[in-house]
Amino acid sequence: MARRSWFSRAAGRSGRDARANAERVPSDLFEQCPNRSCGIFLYRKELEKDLKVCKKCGYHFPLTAVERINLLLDEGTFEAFEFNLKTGDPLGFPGYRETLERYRAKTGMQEAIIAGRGLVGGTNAAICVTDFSFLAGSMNSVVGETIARTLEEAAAARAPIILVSGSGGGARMHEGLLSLMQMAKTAAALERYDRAGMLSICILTDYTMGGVLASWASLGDVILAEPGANVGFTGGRVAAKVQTERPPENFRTAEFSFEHGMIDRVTPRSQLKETIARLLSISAADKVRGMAKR
Amino acid sequence: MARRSWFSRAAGRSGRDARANAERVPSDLFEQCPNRSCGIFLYRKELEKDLKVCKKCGYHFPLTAVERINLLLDEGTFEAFEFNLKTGDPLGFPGYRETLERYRAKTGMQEAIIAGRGLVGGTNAAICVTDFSFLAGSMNSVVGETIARTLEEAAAARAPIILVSGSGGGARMHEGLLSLMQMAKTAAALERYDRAGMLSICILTDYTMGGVLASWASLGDVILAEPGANVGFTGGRVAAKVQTERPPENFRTAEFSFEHGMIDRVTPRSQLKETIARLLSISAADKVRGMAKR
Amino acid sequence: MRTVLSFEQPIHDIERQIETLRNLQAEGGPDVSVQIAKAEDDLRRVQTGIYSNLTPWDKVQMARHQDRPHTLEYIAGLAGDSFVELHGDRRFGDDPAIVGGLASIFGRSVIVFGHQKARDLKGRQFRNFGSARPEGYRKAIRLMNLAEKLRLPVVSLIDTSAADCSVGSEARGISEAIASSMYRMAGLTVPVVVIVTGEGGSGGAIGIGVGNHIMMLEHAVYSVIPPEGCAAILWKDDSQGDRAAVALQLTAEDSVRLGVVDEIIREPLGGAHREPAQVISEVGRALDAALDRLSALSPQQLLDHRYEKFRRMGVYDE
Amino acid sequence: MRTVLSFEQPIHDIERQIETLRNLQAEGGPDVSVQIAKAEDDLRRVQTGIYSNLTPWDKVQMARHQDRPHTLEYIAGLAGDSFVELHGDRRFGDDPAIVGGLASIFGRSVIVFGHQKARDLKGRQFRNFGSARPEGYRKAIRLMNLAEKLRLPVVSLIDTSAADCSVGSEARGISEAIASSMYRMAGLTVPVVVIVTGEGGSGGAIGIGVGNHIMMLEHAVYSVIPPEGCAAILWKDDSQGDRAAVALQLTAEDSVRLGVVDEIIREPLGGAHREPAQVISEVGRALDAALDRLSALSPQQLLDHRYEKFRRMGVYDE
Ligand SMILES: [Zn+2]
Ligand SMILES: [Zn+2]
Repeated sequence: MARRSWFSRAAGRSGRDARANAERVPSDLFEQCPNRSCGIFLYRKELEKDLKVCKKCGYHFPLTAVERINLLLDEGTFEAFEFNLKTGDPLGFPGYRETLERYRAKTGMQEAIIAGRGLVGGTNAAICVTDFSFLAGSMNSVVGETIARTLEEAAAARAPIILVSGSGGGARMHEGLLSLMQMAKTAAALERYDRAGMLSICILTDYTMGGVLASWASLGDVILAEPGANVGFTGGRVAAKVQTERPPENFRTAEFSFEHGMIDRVTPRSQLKETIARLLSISAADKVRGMAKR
Repeated sequence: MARRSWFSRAAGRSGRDARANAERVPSDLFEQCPNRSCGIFLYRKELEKDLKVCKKCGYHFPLTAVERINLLLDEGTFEAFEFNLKTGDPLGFPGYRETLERYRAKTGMQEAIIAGRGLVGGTNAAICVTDFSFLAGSMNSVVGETIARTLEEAAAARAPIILVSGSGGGARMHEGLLSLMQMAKTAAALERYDRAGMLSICILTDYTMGGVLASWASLGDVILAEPGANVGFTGGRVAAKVQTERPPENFRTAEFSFEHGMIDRVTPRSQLKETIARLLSISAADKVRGMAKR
Repeated sequence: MRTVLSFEQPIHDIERQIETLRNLQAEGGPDVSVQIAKAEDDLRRVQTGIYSNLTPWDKVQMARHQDRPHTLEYIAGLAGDSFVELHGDRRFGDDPAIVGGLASIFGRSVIVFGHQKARDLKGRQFRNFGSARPEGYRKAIRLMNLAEKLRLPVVSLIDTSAADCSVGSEARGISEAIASSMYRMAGLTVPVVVIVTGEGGSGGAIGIGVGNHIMMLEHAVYSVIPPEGCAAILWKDDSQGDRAAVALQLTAEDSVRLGVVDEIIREPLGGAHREPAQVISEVGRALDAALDRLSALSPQQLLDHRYEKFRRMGVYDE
Repeated sequence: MRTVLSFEQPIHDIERQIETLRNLQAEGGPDVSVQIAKAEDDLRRVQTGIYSNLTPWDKVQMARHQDRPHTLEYIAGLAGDSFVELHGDRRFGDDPAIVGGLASIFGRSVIVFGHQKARDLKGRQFRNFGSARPEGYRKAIRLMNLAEKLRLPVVSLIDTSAADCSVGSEARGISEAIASSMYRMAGLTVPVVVIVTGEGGSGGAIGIGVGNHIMMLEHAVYSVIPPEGCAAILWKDDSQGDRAAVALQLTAEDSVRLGVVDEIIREPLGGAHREPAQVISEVGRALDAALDRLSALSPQQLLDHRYEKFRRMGVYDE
């Protein structure tokens, strides 16, 4: 795959600044690495060629859902599932409509998720990607429903599924109990999907927290995470109140999760597609030589 | 159940002295508690009335398999399964035949296990008991085969099963690889038994170690253990060589296993039968009110 | 001494007044029986007024009331001596914040589990304030597997402010444990009844909340986030829990309207903590009726019924 | 420098002699080609003599030889770049003493796992000398579940002196983990091939040893107890491992005779560590043939075949 132009379709949006503390130098040409102990200015074109990974420290800049799909899928093969689900405001929650409008304007997305199908290294797969830049990628009714429907589509097509989480927001507060129930809905949908016998792969990107980590993002057959991604049940603020043990340096990161056996691999962005392609290829290979079918 | 005479059928054999360090005062009337920090002399008749539990410190004296069956089963209901399996010497192992003869003479048993069926609080159940006093209750071909057959009998009769371990010897060295394979055989037999949907209960008594703990004794739906029972993968001697962490006070005991979530309850001998009876009664109850049958 | 919530103060005042009058009478004072009768009328009127007009925030207080019956009290009340508690996740430890085991309720064998809170300080620490660790959910999964094997219905009692988020719980995978527990629960082919008895606190609650029939006590709450946390996010002020409680729609009525809860179990006047025996018996009746209904379904129907139920949850336009 | 076992000394001596002669010739000395040819004949004769008459204790040394190919080398040799290693038990940690993942071997997709030893000190410590902790067996169980879900055959490579028995492994249930791993393996409805490549050490080995077809390398050993431990019990002298090795009947031939092992994979002259590529390719051929045969069986037949196989193991009179 020619990597030079892979980002061209998604240019213009620089994504969120996940760890920003350093001052940003506004520039069309340069972007500063937000890693505190780095802070290097990166030539934007080069950064995009490097898949938005800092060439000095390896910091993985956030990707939008579209960028993520371009990263993972074979060029030109993505076909979005148009479920046409429109976000409601079932609780009449204070400021929810305005918040949605703001994020829609900012991101150009209608919701925090994109779903569809395409090829990965030549193997057909379904894919869902949640996008941190839309309301922290939080899971509401539409996000949960989209995942459930995509799982049902994938099961019917006997296709493997890739679930990419950029869901730092967990279950979305603004839809109250209905967001919480999406945890159960997506877990149940995965349980049903698994009966079809196809591979599920979860990719945890920065951030993946709360109700999303505690549902579909932890239930893949294989779980990969990008280096340095924040991955945890609760965010720092909430937890600070209740901590008695001193947390380790890498607490609630991909590396911490790996050390504790929760994820299969911490995979740099440059190797992500290839790793997934190998997994899909093995799991989708003609199994007749190996197996009697049920 | 009248407890006064429950031991009369099994009198005469005082069992092994598991922790003996103190001198024994030979006496027909008294037995000394082998618990180092106790050492009280107990009036034998009273000790038997107390189910062979030291009235001062609670030390659980070992029971033979026959005593165990008398403890757990409703009086007069035990019916032994006569599989008539005769121990072989497939390896021509040094001293094995002599060792077997010695234990047969000492215990009056042919092998380290008794199997059969009976009622527990009125509920029908299959039961296997391994006896520490016969070659440390170690598992050989006959022990493994007896457990597998009993599980098959129980599955066919749709009866729950009680597996009592007094297997301090783990897999019996004298039958080499064949003893090791009994671990797999009994695990496989339990796997198959579980498909019948009946309750399995394991009772861990002093000692339960090695290949027995690492197979059927850890696979019951419910696992109970007697207080103070030594329960562990390896014995002290082997482990001493490799330990780097300092083991806790109660290392490799029933209480240690409980603390670490490996067993359901540490149950004093006096409550064992009642606990099992309740479990069997619930699991065997007419479930038609609660459930559609498959 | 009983804990008195702020909105209960008028009731508490009248109760003390009645007590004073009774003591007066008992000590041979003047006949105040008329006054007592009047005060008792007042009490009923004030109670009815207060409890039929509780704000969502009042309900949060009620749901958290430490005198409410807790899971083991429900089990003791419904199963009596038949209950055998099982312990341990067979992996790492036993979590006292989730209890469970085999029980016979109204002659029906069940697997029952739920969050466990306590009242005294020592007990609350032991129970980790009802906040379950990974081992708790893994013990629940063990019990679900046992229910599936024995073909026994599952009863899950929810009462937790949140799952434990300590360093240890993160390290041992609290997220994985909650996710796997929901996953397992979704795949059961036996009837599953869920009852929110007190606090239905976010992921910690739904972790054992995937049932065919979901009931909620009248003054219980069920929420995606604690109101204080919600207020902290919305208004940078965690003292505005009362406003957030309104916004979150976390009461039993709200939960029914949102299509999440099927049935509300009424509490005695003044709440479950006033008449524990009565509310336990109400719970038993509702549970028995629910299991009666579900027992008509086949294993596949139970699986599909539960799946469709959760599959429908959520609001969106198409 | 290569490790030289005591019984290999005569071979080593001749090899050094040949090397000396060759160096002499290379430096322009007298023509010693006849002497070299003779020495090479000697070498073959001595090798054949030694390796066809290894004592059980020699085989124990061979099986433990640190230059033998280890699990990841077998996988790399057979699966090449297709192998994706998976990590973690999703409960507590990742155990480097058991490795595994998805792989394609001769175009066939499989789940493969096995004990992992290492050669250098750091690597050996990292791999805990191939002694698996509970997390290793639980990772294997995860992989078995994945094999069952994806309908892929399972390949298990055994090479461990024993399971880990540290305080931590006892605390986290090494016994439970081994038992559950055998239990899960027994219940698989996909083909399972087990290969003892080096040390088949008691519970640590059988924990991942429940297969439809069980193969063993020519110089591997499979035993209920380490010979030294056996000697310590029998004769209170752990230096008599050689005697105990005879008594335990732990060679590949013994294991076949006892009805435990189905097939012996021959090693190159001098052992697997002399020609790793050759032995890996032999293992591949035997594995492929075994999976070809097993692929004819239905899921239920595979389950029954494995059950009957282990059900028959054991010797007794009736
Ligand atoms: Zn950088
Ligand atoms: Zn004593």
